[in-house]
Amino acid sequence: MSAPIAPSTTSDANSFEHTELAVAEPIAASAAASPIRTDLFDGKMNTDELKMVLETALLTASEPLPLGELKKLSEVSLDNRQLEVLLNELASSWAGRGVELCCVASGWRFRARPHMQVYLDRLNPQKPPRYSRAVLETLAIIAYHQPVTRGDIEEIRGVTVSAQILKTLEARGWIDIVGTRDVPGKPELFASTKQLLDDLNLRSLNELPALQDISALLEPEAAAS
Amino acid sequence: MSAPIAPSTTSDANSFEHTELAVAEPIAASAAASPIRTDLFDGKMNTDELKMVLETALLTASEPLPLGELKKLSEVSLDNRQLEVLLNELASSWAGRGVELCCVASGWRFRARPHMQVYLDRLNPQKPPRYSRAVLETLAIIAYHQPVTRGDIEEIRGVTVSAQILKTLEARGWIDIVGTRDVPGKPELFASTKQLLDDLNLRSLNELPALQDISALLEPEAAAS
Amino acid sequence: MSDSQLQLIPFARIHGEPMLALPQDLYIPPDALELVLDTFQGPLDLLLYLIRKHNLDVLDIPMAELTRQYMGYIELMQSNRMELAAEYLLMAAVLIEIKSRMLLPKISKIADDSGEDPRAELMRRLLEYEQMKWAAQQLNALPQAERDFSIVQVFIETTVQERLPEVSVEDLKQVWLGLLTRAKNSKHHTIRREQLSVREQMTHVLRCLKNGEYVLFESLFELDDGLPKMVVTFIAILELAKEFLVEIQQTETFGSIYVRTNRAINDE
Repeated sequence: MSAPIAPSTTSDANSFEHTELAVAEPIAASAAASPIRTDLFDGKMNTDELKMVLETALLTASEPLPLGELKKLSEVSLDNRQLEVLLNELASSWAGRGVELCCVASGWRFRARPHMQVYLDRLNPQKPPRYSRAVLETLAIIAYHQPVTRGDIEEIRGVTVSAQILKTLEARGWIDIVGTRDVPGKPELFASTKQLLDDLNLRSLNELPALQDISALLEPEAAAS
Repeated sequence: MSAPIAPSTTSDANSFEHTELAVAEPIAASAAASPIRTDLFDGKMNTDELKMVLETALLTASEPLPLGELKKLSEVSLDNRQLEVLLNELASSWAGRGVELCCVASGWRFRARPHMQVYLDRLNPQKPPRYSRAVLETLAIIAYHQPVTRGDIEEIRGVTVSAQILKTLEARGWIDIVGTRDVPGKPELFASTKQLLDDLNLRSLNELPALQDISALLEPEAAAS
Repeated sequence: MSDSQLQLIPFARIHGEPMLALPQDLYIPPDALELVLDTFQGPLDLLLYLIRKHNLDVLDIPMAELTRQYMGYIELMQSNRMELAAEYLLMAAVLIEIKSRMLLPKISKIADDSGEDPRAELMRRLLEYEQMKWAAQQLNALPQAERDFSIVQVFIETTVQERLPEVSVEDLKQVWLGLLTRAKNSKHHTIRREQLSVREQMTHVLRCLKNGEYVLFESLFELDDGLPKMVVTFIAILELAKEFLVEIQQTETFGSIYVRTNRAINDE
């Protein structure tokens, strides 16, 4: 009932697969016997077992999992640093495979490496639509100048911005309304979302391509403002 | 273009990880150099590379992939048997992990092993469904007042008891028919089962909160209401 | 083919021929004008195109030349009765205003705007727009989920472990309490306090009799159960008989006592 799982004693790296097998077996066996097994390891779930659970959770998750969520998988309480060590080890164990574990804005997730896409496209020939220049420029202005109103975007682009453009970006989950500016008309303020960063496999806005520096070209006053 | 898929020559199971790493490296390197790589292997994609592509496709697919689809991933034409050999090898390489590759009616797919569910549930603590008050009251009457007929239950609850409620509890294995009462219509007598006691973690019905205790609780409350 | 043509994406296709660059003399075949205009995101984009195409310095725009070229476009659009976006006309006014201000002698400058170049605002807008235009291209070049890479999501077979509603002892107690309260309030009937073990044993006895056969009275008792349990069993059998749930038979004095369910009798 409470047979503790002994920590793995084999240190030979080559025997990894075997170690894992030997450890995993009792889990499967006792799982069949009792549907309630949170107390199975009696707080003794070892590192390899925890990594297997983390891996499974990350492989099956539909969204990136933040550290706070991943911590729930461990029976012992882990701090962020300890958890990140494990996640980095897990990521390394996938080196050279078609899939990799990445850290993005909303958390950790597995993705296929981009160079695999050419094969995957053979199975799924239809691609998501490519966005028009108007949509992309609007997105860039929101991403780099956020929070901005529709008026701000129109000011920079020099043309009116159709509601359709903003709707397209909202529907994709890349922008959302974060408030209103306190001026007459109370225009809505748009900002980019974590989803945008996730979809670009980025952790933060800092990782967006750096802008060309125009302030140096302009007057010092303009640069300062 | 027609290089036959040679069966893996390494027979040492322990060297699996190493083989894979060594093979996978050039792919990643050349991928970075060129975005279009369908012709990269010039029809010489080897078994391990093909397995990596299969693995990636199966990990990212939202539906099971039939053999016909999976064949599209290979640069050399494979028959079903050859492909299944590769898929079985791939499945074996996932032995002892939280996710497994299996063949279902519509094709091959990865899935989380059922025993991982208990961990994954920690991430999505969905509230377990609850029975309606009608079901719970019926169960309570049967548990405390057995053996009872449907008429008895209706008399106590003051409303009719639908057949569905009794069926729900019978299907759950918590009540069953233990006889009939010798009155016109010969109504069936319901009683609780051992299964109910097991599921409530009780050894006998005596361990249900005693009626006396309840009436003690009840008096002040009833007086108050 | 000139060098510049190689770098440009075709603006439009006219009768199937790719149009890689706008003609030097600004002449645009009438049926292509609309397409050409579609490729510009607005007046700023058109101005940037003219500036870059003619290798003009954004920081020292020859206003006369730029205005002349820009107006050429506007006239073309109007002569083709195209619906001209208001922004293009507004920009024309801005350009003419800047040009006229630059023509004014410097001494006649009225308000002290610290000698600011009348083109400064236009320059700033052009550079800022160009920066965003470039950023948009960079963003679009980043690998994008679903377009350039796939997300892993392994199936979870949730149906394997269907979650059934759970009931706790506490639930049952609360519900029973509720029922008792209701019964007390309505006073239509009373729920008797009973030894639960008797009820439990009644069920047990009924189960023993389930197949309808006569069962020996003694066999309903288990000696191992101890005296209290045997007494409870005895009371349970009497209670069952009282409720006409079982029939107890003894065919001769001191003979064996048999018990069977009334259901068996009724089935006969």
